[in-house]
Amino acid sequence: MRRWLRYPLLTLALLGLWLLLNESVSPGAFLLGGMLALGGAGAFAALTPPRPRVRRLAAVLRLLRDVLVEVVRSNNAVARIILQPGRAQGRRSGFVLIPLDMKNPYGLAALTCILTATPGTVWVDYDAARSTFLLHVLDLIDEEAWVRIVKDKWERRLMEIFE
Amino acid sequence: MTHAADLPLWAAVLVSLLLLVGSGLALIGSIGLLRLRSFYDRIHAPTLGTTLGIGCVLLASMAFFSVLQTRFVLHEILIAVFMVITTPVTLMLLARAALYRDRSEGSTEVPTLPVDAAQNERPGV
Amino acid sequence: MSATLLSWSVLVAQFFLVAAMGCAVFRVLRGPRAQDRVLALDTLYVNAAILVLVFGIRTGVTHYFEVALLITLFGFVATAALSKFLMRGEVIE
Amino acid sequence: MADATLLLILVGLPFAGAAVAGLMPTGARNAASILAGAVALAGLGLVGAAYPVVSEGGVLRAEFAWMPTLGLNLVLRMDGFALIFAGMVTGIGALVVLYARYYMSSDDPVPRFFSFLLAFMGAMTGVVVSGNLIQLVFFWELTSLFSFLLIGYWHHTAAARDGARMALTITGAGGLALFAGVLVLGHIVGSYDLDAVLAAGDRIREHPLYLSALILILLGALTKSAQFPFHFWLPHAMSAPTPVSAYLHSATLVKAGVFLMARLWPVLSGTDAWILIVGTAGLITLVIGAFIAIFQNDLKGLLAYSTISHLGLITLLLGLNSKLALVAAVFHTLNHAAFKASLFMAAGIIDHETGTRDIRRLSGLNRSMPFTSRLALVAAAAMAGVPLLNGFLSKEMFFAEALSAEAALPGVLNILPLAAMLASAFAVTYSLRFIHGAFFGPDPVDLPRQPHEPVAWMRFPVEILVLGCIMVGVLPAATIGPFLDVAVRSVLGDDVPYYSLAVWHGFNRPLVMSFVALAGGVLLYLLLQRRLQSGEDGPPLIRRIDGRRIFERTMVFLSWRLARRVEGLTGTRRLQPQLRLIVGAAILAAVAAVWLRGLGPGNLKPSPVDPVLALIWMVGAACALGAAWQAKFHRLAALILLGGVGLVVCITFVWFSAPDLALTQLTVEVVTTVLLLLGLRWLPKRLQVADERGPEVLTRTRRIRDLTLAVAAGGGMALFAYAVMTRTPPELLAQDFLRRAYTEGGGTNVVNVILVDFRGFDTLGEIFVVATVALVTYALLRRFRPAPDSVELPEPQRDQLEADAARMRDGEAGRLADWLIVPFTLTRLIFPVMLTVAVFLLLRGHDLPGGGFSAGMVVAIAIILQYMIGGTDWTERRLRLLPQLWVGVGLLLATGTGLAAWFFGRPFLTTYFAYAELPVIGRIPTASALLFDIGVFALVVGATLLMLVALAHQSVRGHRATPRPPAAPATREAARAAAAGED
Amino acid sequence: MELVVSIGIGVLVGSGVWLLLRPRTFQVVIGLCLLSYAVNLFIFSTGGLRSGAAAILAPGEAGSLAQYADPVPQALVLTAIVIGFATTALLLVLLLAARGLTGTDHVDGRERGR
Amino acid sequence: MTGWMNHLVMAPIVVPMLAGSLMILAGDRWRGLAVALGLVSTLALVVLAVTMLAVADEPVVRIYRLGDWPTLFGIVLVLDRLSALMLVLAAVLGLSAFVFSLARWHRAGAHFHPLFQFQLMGLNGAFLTGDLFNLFVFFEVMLAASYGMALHGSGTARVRAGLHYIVINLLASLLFLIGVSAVYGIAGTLNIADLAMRMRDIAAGDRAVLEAGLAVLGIAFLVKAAMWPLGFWLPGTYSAASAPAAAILSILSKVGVYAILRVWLLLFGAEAGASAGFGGGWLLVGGLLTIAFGSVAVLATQNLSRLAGASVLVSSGTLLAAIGAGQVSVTGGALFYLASSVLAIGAFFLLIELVERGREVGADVLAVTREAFGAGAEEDEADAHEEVGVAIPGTVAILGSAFMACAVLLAGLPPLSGFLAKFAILAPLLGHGDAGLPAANWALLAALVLSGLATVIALLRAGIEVFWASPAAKAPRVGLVEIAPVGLLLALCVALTVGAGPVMGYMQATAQSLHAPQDYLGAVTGAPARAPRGGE
Ligand code: NA
Ligand code: NA
Repeated sequence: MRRWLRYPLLTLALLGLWLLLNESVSPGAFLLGGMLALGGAGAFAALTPPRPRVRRLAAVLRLLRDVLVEVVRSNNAVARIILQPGRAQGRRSGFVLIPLDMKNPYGLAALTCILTATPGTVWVDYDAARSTFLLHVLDLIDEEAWVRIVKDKWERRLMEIFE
Repeated sequence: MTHAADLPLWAAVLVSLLLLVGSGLALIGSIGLLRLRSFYDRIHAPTLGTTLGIGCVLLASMAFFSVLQTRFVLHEILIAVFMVITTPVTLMLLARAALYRDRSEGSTEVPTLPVDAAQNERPGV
Repeated sequence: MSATLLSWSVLVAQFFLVAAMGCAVFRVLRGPRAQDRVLALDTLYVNAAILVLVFGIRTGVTHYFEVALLITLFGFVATAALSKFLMRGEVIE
Repeated sequence: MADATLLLILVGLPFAGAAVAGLMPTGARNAASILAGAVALAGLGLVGAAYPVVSEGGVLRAEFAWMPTLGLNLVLRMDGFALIFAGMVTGIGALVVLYARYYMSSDDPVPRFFSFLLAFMGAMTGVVVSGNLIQLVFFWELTSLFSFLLIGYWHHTAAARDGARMALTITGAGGLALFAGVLVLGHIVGSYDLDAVLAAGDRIREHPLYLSALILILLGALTKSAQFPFHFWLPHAMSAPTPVSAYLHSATLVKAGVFLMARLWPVLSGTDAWILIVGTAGLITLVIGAFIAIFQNDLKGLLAYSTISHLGLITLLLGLNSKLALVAAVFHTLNHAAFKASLFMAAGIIDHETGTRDIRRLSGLNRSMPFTSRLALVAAAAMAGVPLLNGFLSKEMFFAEALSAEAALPGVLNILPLAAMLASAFAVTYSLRFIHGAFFGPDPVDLPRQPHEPVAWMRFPVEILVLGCIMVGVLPAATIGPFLDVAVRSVLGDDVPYYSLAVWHGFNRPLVMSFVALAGGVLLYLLLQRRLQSGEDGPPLIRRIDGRRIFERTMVFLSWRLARRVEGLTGTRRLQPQLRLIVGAAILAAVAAVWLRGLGPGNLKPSPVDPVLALIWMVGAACALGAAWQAKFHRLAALILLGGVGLVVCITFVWFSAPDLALTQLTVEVVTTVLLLLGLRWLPKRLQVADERGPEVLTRTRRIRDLTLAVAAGGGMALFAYAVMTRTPPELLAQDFLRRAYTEGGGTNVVNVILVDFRGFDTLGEIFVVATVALVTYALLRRFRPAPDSVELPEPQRDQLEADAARMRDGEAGRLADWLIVPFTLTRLIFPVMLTVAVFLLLRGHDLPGGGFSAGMVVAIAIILQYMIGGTDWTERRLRLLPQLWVGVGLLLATGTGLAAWFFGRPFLTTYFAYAELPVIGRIPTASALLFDIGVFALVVGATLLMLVALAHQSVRGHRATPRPPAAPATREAARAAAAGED
Repeated sequence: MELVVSIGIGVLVGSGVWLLLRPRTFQVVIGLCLLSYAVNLFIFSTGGLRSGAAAILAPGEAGSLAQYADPVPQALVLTAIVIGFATTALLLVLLLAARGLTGTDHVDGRERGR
Repeated sequence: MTGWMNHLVMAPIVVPMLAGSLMILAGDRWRGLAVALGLVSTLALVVLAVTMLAVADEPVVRIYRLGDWPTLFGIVLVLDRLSALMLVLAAVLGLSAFVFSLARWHRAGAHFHPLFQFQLMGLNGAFLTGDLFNLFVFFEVMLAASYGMALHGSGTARVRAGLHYIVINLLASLLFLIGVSAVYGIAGTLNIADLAMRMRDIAAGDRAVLEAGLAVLGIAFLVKAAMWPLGFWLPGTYSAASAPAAAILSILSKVGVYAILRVWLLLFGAEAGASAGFGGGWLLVGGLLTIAFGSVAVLATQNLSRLAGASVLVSSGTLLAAIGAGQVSVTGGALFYLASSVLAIGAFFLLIELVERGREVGADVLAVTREAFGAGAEEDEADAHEEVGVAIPGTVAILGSAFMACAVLLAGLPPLSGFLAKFAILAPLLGHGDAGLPAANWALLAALVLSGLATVIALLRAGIEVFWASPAAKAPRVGLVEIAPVGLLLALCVALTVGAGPVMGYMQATAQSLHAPQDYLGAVTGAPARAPRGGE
């Protein structure tokens, strides 16, 4: 039982998943959903994941908002690149090697999700030994700028949340 | 579309807009798949569809069914969440696979492996 | 009015999405490399999921939601497997 | 004794004896021979017991139902004709048993010999007392079978094997022809009962099928009786032990053909066809057999050809279409049995005592074995037709018939008297050769053994037979007369012509012919003697025509070379032509069916084309065609395109109101992709090689043919599908399903209710299919051996290992765990999510899209994902999967749900549903169908995992076997350790 | 609509048959998959094609064909899909085993003319 | 028929179902348990089948409504004479093959026991079901298990032949599905009896489509029945299979024949209106060609197993041609032939392995694969090579007699039932009349006679080679459990011969009810409806 309760956030999320799937908030759904969520967390625990710690929920929400904005912005940017081949002439795409301070796997995962969700950037490779990751950028104006964007805009805030 | 007849106009406009934007983005993304020249460029294109593209359609669906059934239809959120956590797995694996394949073929387009300094110092390896 | 508007926009959206699928399939056929084909398949899956959602709006039935859900949640497993195969030469090591 | 008992014992006793003898130990020579002798004597006794009734014109008859509806009953029937044959079979049988007791070596497994001999005796008795023609065929083939075993008794010699095989092939084939003939006869008569058939003579001869029946039946009779052109098997059957030859090849087996012809003589003879076939065969055999016999250096070979000739004589007589000739035939049959059996025995004694049967080596045995010599002399004289011996009498009758028949016969047979005389002269010659060659002349030199008289008991049977020859020859009317009369009377009825069995009929033409033949024979022998003594084996002129060689060559050609050629032409062992044929046959069958009836328009108006779906299907078609195009050289592309097709199919299901199908299709799609990818690892890299295939033209032709077939199949199927879609029957089963689904099935998702309730039995069967396939897959993979070029690690992995090794210090953490950190984290998070979705799909299946199958697939996918990202070792250290347990439990749960209905007195799979009121939760449906669906779920999880995991494990085996690149021995282990160490 | 689906089935069957007649095991597997898609669609279509009429009843209702698509072919297709999946898996494993034991991926277990 | 008797019809499916499922749970580790379960199950099946044979031998056709649904709505099982006959054959063959396998084959690969049970379950289900789609499902159960049987023991030859077998059967299954669904699309039912009732009233414009579907369905059946030119897969597959597998497989081709008997006679009988007699000529011609090809194949081989496989073709061809003749009494004869040839071929397949064991070709019998991975032998292979059985005295004589019996049976020679079987087909075919015979009858007569001759020649050659020509062949070690099943099957052939009268009576009654299926149709379509039941 203790093992199951080790991941309260996940349990809650699974309960939410259940309720959304069933589109119901009846007691029955809660009861069954709760049981299933506990079971799901148990299954998760069986996979021996590293212990996630999520702090500062408010920071999470702020981050989410910024990500959304960024998603919309880069959607627009990439759509333009695709639709206007003329402008793309001067465009340069390329790889950027970014050093990271963050080690937490959940933080890294979240960073990947963010970078993937914003069109124009793709996480390519990660080197744990050197703590660097390789990013491919569609519109690479300045490598340094990208390093800064990632580190300041995302990594720092993710470290606040996960470490 | 008889079932949509009782939909208020504002909702219809909203849903229509979201649908058009969403599917338009998906189309643009797929066009990008055709137009962009290298694989590493192309890998960015579908993200339009997987983010805002599907997002808009999900919003449209939520709005449409919520208004139509006069209750909150929210389960579309799940799709969005799933998209966010599954897409990186595919794209990462794919991009890295491409990188390695290109490297092993000696392509100049991709960065070479950063070689360990300590290793370099040792002679004869 | 609502019905007309919606039916046209649904139709256009569907055309967009089918066109998008066409683009993706073209890329699958064309290649040139295996990674391009896999990427295109992934795109195809996403476009299909959106198409199913739009179809749900078109018919006003929610039964198809799960299909879209499953495409997003499981379609990626296929492309992930393909990518893994490209990278390592085998899916499960 | 009642008829039935007597006849049953007569036929059954030898078989029973055979069974007992067969069970005796190998060395029980005396016991077996006593048993056999007793059985034979008992049989003879029974025949004797029947004589009083039969001699009065009575017929013993017993009928037992066997297959009464088809007119086949066991009818045992003994009239005079059957009686004398039965007497011959048992009587000579008894003598042969006695002879064999002393002839057979104690090294041989003698009980087996007697077992076969008795069985043969039974079969032969069965033939002669059959009152039903099918039953006659039955025993007829048995005689072939047991004679095969007897001829092949010394099967360590090639001659015995070849002789036995030839005998069975010829007589067996003849028996099959006889079978067909008897069936045709049955068609004509309407019964197989002998009495009925014999009563329907006119009907038979006038029937349009008479000739067919006749030819088929004669094929049987003539092969058995070794008539030209089927005569050649008999000499080779001489490789049998001599008692066998004496019994089978003089007295019994070969007489079966004669027996049959005489038996059916009243109904089949009398037509030109009969005369032509039987007469010609007999005539040719008579002459050729006698001629060849002269030139045989083997005593038994000489006797064998002589037998052929004498059988020809009998056949010829039967073919003469005269009642007197029939009498003569029957008479000669008996006479021949007596002298030929004794001669064979004599030959056997010579062989036994001297160790050879070669006439050229033998000489002057008269001095060392005088008794045997006298006996053989008398018997040979009988064979040559010397007066005062039995052979003379029947030969005399034969000459008379030959003379009287002359005018009435068709062209070929007009030389009859001349041929008869010639053959008789030959008979004298070979008889002389037998006697003179073996017993007279100088003392033998260089024989394998020192000859002396055999033991008295071995000579005794010969003595009896020779005595018979003399008695009949001297006092025919008193000895054989009554028996012959009874026999002939039962064939011809009261219409027996006058014949006289006197020794002296006055000085007439037949007598002259006899003397001419005797003189001619002696003369011929004198002329030929020198040549024969040194000559090579075989007759002049026709030596080259070796029946056996022709037979063997024909057999090899027909039954081997030709058969193989024909099989190659009309069949194939290759897959592609077979598939082509099946596809072609299906197309043809459908086209033919439609062609015959004509196709009208359907009763449903097709709905208008939705451009979106049309476009989707253009995408789908592109995928399908692309897959067809790419599958050879770009397997991955084909696989991806297949995924595209699957997706389009899935959308089509969505489009046309089948969400359940779409869900299932999707999950199956994913698992199939993973599965095929797992398989691709073990397939060779296929590269385009220019001249991989044959000539360009051939390849193109093949492709055009396949393309045509593919287009035909596709076009045909499209048309067919359109035709079915645009039609609907007036009353559709579906109406009921929709109506009852909720009210009686308790679910709103009708498809699911059908699957787990209305047609749950289909689903039950289906999960057993899945389980079975999983088990088969597992079993197959347990024995999996990859091709040598696939054993080592895949190329990308080797590259990466080398690259990593090159840039890393030894022992430093590997890269596998590094770059997988993010996917690792995410997929572990996805795991419980997928499980929850699975439960969701499972529980709602009865009311909304979902169900056990798709839920099970979802769980399987969730686990496979962990395998993919985490690797096999990692995953299995954390999840104890026990797929076989899942499979077993799933099956039992589903079956058990079905069985539970039995306890409520309901049929299997009767479902139960009700709504239960629970605190807090409220009303929930409880349906036994859910339990069933859970069984399906468990099975699907287990079976899918069993297959995928078994396949994945091959990679693990591969890794264990592959030596790592030397530079990085610990890299992978370190990586695993790192991955594991995250806990 | 019937026309589109028929032609679709036809194209799948054509491609499938073409692949089925190829000499390489993998081609045959893909061909059988395509054929099985086509057959599934065919089974599905025999009940008629109707849009937006999934046979999911409103609770308490006795449905009728006027409102709902024919559920029987759907149930049959589900069974067919599952069986098809299982047998495809088996065929795949078998072709791997054949390749391992015979050293070739030719359907006859030996290259032609050898 | 009340109470527990009521469920008798279902039992032949349930028993192996449960046994097999339990065996999976037991796994290969507790093989003793699996053996015990298997024995119980196969024996029970024999008892059940014989009971059902007794029950079925009356005009009443028994139906079992699965799920208690009305007959035309749910799936029904139907027990009539034909299905009872097939059940008995399957059960007897199953028992024999199972006992035979206990000597060593059951250890030659994983999961033999459950696969064997599922094989029997599939067979029994196919024989009992009255529903066309359910027939498909049980065909698949049966085929899936047969894949396992055919591949049991693995090895190059098996895998190579198995690949063909599976691909062809997958194609045939697809054809089956096309046929079944076309039937549903046009006639609106899946119940065979219901379909038969509806045949007459099919609209003229729809009949072509329905018949085309049924023709495709027929092709699927004929592929399984191995009609020429659709059956080239059979000799290869059967000869590559292990002995017990081949024995049980030998009834599989008869399932195709069964399906044709059942479906064809029901649907295209006299009641079928315009469709009556559909395709009968093709069956006859195809059957004749199959006999011809089978005979040629029999002659063209010196391999005993392949010879046995070719004999299966001959027997399939004989059955198809006899059915195609379309006469009641000929069908009766065909049924007798079916029983005789199934038992004989089963015995022959078992025997071949014992016979060849003495000839040192048995060295590769288990065809154990070399461990390419170098990981050492798998545990179940360890005991695979152990010698089985003792050299019982007279082994060669016993084997020789058994071989002779099999040869006589296959060739249709006296004294065993093979001869009576051919007679039972031919006698009514030729019948009685004043006129000549139609060419088809002549052809069948010639085909049966000549195929017999071909078999004689081939078996003679093979038998002499095996038993007589080999120089002092050392007596093979044969276990009692191996020879006993052969003996059982041959003894049944003897019983068929001795009891030919009553057996033939049964067969004729079966044929009559097949050709005039009023009892069947009445029982299925007119069965009492479901009592109201269920919730609330
Ligand atoms: Na991105
Ligand atoms: Na229809």
